[in-house]
Amino acid sequence: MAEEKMNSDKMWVTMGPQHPFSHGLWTLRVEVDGEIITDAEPEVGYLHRGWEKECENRTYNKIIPMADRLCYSASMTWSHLFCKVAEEALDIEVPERAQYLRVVADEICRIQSHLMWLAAVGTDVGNLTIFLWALREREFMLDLNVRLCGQRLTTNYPRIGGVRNDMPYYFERDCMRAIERFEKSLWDIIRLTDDSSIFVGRMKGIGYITRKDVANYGITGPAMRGCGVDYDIRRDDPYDAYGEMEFEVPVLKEGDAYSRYMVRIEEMFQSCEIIRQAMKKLESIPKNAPYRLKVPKCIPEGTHMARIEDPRGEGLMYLVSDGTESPYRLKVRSPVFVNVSASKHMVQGVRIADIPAIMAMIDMCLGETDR
Amino acid sequence: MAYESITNFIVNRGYEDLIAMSPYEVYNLPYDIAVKIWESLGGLIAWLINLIFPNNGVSQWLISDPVTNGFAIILMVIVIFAVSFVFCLLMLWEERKVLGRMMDRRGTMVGLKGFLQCLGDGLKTFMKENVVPKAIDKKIYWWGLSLVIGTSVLLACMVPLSNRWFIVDYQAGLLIIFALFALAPFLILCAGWAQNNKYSLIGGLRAAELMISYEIPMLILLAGTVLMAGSFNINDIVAYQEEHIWFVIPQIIGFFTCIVCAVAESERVPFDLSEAEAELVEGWQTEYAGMKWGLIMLGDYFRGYVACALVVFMYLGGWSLPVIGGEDWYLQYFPEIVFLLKVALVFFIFVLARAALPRVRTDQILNVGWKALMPLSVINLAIVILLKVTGVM
Amino acid sequence: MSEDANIIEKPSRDDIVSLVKAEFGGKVEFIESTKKNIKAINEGRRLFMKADREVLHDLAKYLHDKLNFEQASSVAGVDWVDHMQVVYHLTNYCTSMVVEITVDIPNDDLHIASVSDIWEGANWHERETYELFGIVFDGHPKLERLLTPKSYEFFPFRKSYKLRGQE
Amino acid sequence: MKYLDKYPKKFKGTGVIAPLGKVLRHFFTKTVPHRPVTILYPYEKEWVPDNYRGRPGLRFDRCLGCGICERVCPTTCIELVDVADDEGKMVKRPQVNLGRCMMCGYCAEYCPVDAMTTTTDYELAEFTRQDLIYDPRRLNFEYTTDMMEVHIEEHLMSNIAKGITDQPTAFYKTDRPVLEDSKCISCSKCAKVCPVNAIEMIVVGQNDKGKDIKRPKIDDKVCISCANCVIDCPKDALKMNEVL
Repeated sequence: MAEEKMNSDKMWVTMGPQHPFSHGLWTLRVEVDGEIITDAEPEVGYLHRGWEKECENRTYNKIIPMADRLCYSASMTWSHLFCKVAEEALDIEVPERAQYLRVVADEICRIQSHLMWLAAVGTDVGNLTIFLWALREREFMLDLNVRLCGQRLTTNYPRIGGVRNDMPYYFERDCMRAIERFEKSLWDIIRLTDDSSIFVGRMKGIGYITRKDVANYGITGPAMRGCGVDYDIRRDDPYDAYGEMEFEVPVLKEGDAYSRYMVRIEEMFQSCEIIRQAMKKLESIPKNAPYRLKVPKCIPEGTHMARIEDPRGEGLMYLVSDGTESPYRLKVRSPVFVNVSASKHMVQGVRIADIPAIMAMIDMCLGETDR
Repeated sequence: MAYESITNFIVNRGYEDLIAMSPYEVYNLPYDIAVKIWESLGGLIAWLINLIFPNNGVSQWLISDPVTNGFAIILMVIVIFAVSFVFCLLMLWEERKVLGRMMDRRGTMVGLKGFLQCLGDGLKTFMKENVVPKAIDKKIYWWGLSLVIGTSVLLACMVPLSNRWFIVDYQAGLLIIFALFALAPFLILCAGWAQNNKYSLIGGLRAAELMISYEIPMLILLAGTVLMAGSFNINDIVAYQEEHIWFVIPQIIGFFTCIVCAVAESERVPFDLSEAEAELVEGWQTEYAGMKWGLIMLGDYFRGYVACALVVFMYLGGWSLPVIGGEDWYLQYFPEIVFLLKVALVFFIFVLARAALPRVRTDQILNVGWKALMPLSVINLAIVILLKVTGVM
Repeated sequence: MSEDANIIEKPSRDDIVSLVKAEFGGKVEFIESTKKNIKAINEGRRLFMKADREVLHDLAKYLHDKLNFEQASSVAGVDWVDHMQVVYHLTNYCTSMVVEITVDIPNDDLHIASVSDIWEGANWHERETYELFGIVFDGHPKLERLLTPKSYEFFPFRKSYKLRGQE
Repeated sequence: MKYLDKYPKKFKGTGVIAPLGKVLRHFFTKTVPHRPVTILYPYEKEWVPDNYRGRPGLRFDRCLGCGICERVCPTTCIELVDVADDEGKMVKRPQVNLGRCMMCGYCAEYCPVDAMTTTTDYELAEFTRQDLIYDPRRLNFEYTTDMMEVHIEEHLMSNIAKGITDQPTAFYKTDRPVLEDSKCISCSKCAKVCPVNAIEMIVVGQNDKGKDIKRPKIDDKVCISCANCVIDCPKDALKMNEVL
């Protein structure tokens, strides 16, 4: 095989694990013919730390802050997901106030995660202004996180049976202000991206996936909705208070990198809408209403499954409990883990310059991929 | 007499003597400065020698006209280089501060509003380990690097700041600058190949690919300017613009096309394909570590300076300024500063483009080059010819 | 998908139960959840079944081709010490039904048919399960270690693999 | 939809004017007349609210040395050590290894007497690893306010089923150890390890050899549900009764 490769005009370029385009530690080995990519092979596992095995030795409460660390920018949804699977095991629904608080926290997390992604897109296409403007907006979302739960990234906010604390004073006011400001500033960033023919030209027409392939490869999240699959767990398999929220799920049929980009931008606007609705609902719930249930330390025996719409796709946890304080087995289905396995399919026939643009649309997060 | 007074050795030559002694036909300011430096420096040395060996011939020889001329020419080159070098650092500072403010941050903060940061960066790159990979083509690796930097520095020194600040007043001034400018992609290709690294090879290939898309429109634009002014000589072009009108007004299309080409020529964002850091790590510079990289960086700014200067010469009237109240005082004191300010202004547009636009792809730059820049430059040329034929200009 | 006339795009929970029972008989067993308060289970968006190892591939193909389960969400291994288990989660986009298939494998014969020819998305999940539990998926195109180094010779997620501090 | 209704748009001519103009306007209207949003970190600091989860803080006088924080810590960075209190008596107090601390705030949340708090202190860099170990006295944070306490306000599921929603409680108010009488061997270890002296050994009779048979009596009002007795019981006679 080696000799054959030596004699051909093609060469293998190893992009990663330390490469500016790979946000995190992973490798994409690509075979290029000039600048055109003919083959590719993703390699992950540099960050594998046996997360699932580690959980088997920890009590349920101790896993919540660990679940935060699965993904630095979507920490809220991961700890939420873990709490959901534990609640499913305990067969309880959390109080109404906690449900809405979780929705607000989740959507703040989704916005800041998408902004992190937008910043990464900025660097990948070579414009640092997008990067810094997006991070500037993200900072306001992180400030909301700080107000709500005391930390910027590793929030540790959901608890099994509710949330850690109620809203602090004036949180509604701060939240509404931040959302309003954010919506205005996002239009500013859109002026740099969608109004720029260079940016659109770099995004359009690369990394096509058909609807059939998306389902077959198991790609989920905005990447899936950008390819014509009209499916969102928040709407179709509602958890917590999402069933009562009214929002639209953006779906585009093109299936290229640009449509995936647009789906994410629209999702940020929809998230703002959800936060507004949830805040309005929270006003109608009395302030001293319960937001946290007292739950037993041990979770009854059985197998349990919960899933959630992570900013990157479908997060699924499968829990086997044996009646003790710690889980017997906890399986995490990470959306990026599946999405990146399809990268070979996506980069076929594009140029080297397109790889960062296509891979940015997966929104890599290696913490949850390698677990 | 045991020793003579130091004033005997320091000759203060007048304007007439200077013109008579100098190799130039017209007054040259850096030459004047260099002569002044040598008069004090050489006079001091001659006086010191005379203290030890009284009445020797060397002291007299040191302050004689031919020797002063010789040393003055060496010193003049240093003066010219130092000015362009410092101005490049100023441009670097301008870029960092302006870019920072555009991105809603502060830019560099070290000393003198951040200007001393470039000195710190320079020092840092010089202190770095000089890593040279083993499996390289040594000769081309080093020559490619040296020539890329060398041509950039040469170009920067060849740019005249005014009609009294130049090294040589060529008849083919603009043409030779263009010729040297176009040499770089070839050297980059060689350097990229010599490093035995896939990224740098692709970067070098991209530099060559990039060249054919902007070099031709650039030369057509040059033809427009030259046709209008009737000369390749920079002095003549500027004088013509001063006399009639800045070319930016009749050739407004050419001006904008030229800015795009100039950005591409100096390989800056959005046309920095050959060193696109998102996909090619550092492109053709990947294996040039430490101070080699620092020099390449500096060379890039030299080229940026020259590209801006070309735009100023061709469209913005060089060092000329529509002055009110007689031109004598202006020409006597600060045409160089006016020129440099104009260069900084054009560089501001470069920085703006860097802040607002993402990097283009290889096929896109070819598209832009052949489908937009090329026709625009031809249209510009047609307008120039029309104006010339009808005798408007 | 729609070119296949036999496909049922939106199978209800009862449809799936009756159709699968008719097709596979006693090889597939349905488990009723005892949970009362979970929204998704109450609204019939979850279906738990236990299948025999022999019929798994046919069952998967049937679910994919006939009942429109387009996506394999996850493939998980569980080590029950006396036997192993592979758990599949399959999703239908139209009804957002999630089917959980549990397959028992005896410890002395850790083989099971791969479903990566049906769903490409199961590919990496199966590789992961292979390297962490040592369950061999027959017919998998590239059954190599993915997350752990290629030189590993043990299967770290088995219960017999003790962590430091666990004796 | 707000965004998808307007985009993607068709470009007329060159589509670079809009971004250039946007950046230029931002430059002249926002960042040049006003200051940029960045702050000069070592000189300026961002304001953090009091509920910020920085390093753990300890109010020495309030602490009982019960060890709940040690057990609830996910990274086992808390260790109970013997220190002299103000009167010179040796007491057990938590010591925190900040090299391992993940700032989850569990210690403050689960502390029954709010001795552990979160603090707003986040500048924790030290030169050696040894310096990162904060002993109980060093854990004191002088600007501690009430906002830094974290309270658990849980509701019992049985209460909610009954419709009572205004009685927040916490595990240390409801959970109490219960004795399985047949397993008890009268060793009175539980009384010794109880940090609040809630357990009193009561003689209930005498055995065949004439020794006293003692049984623990737990004072429900004093008990803080720390489970030290449950863990240290040699015969597992005590069990924590979780009220749900």
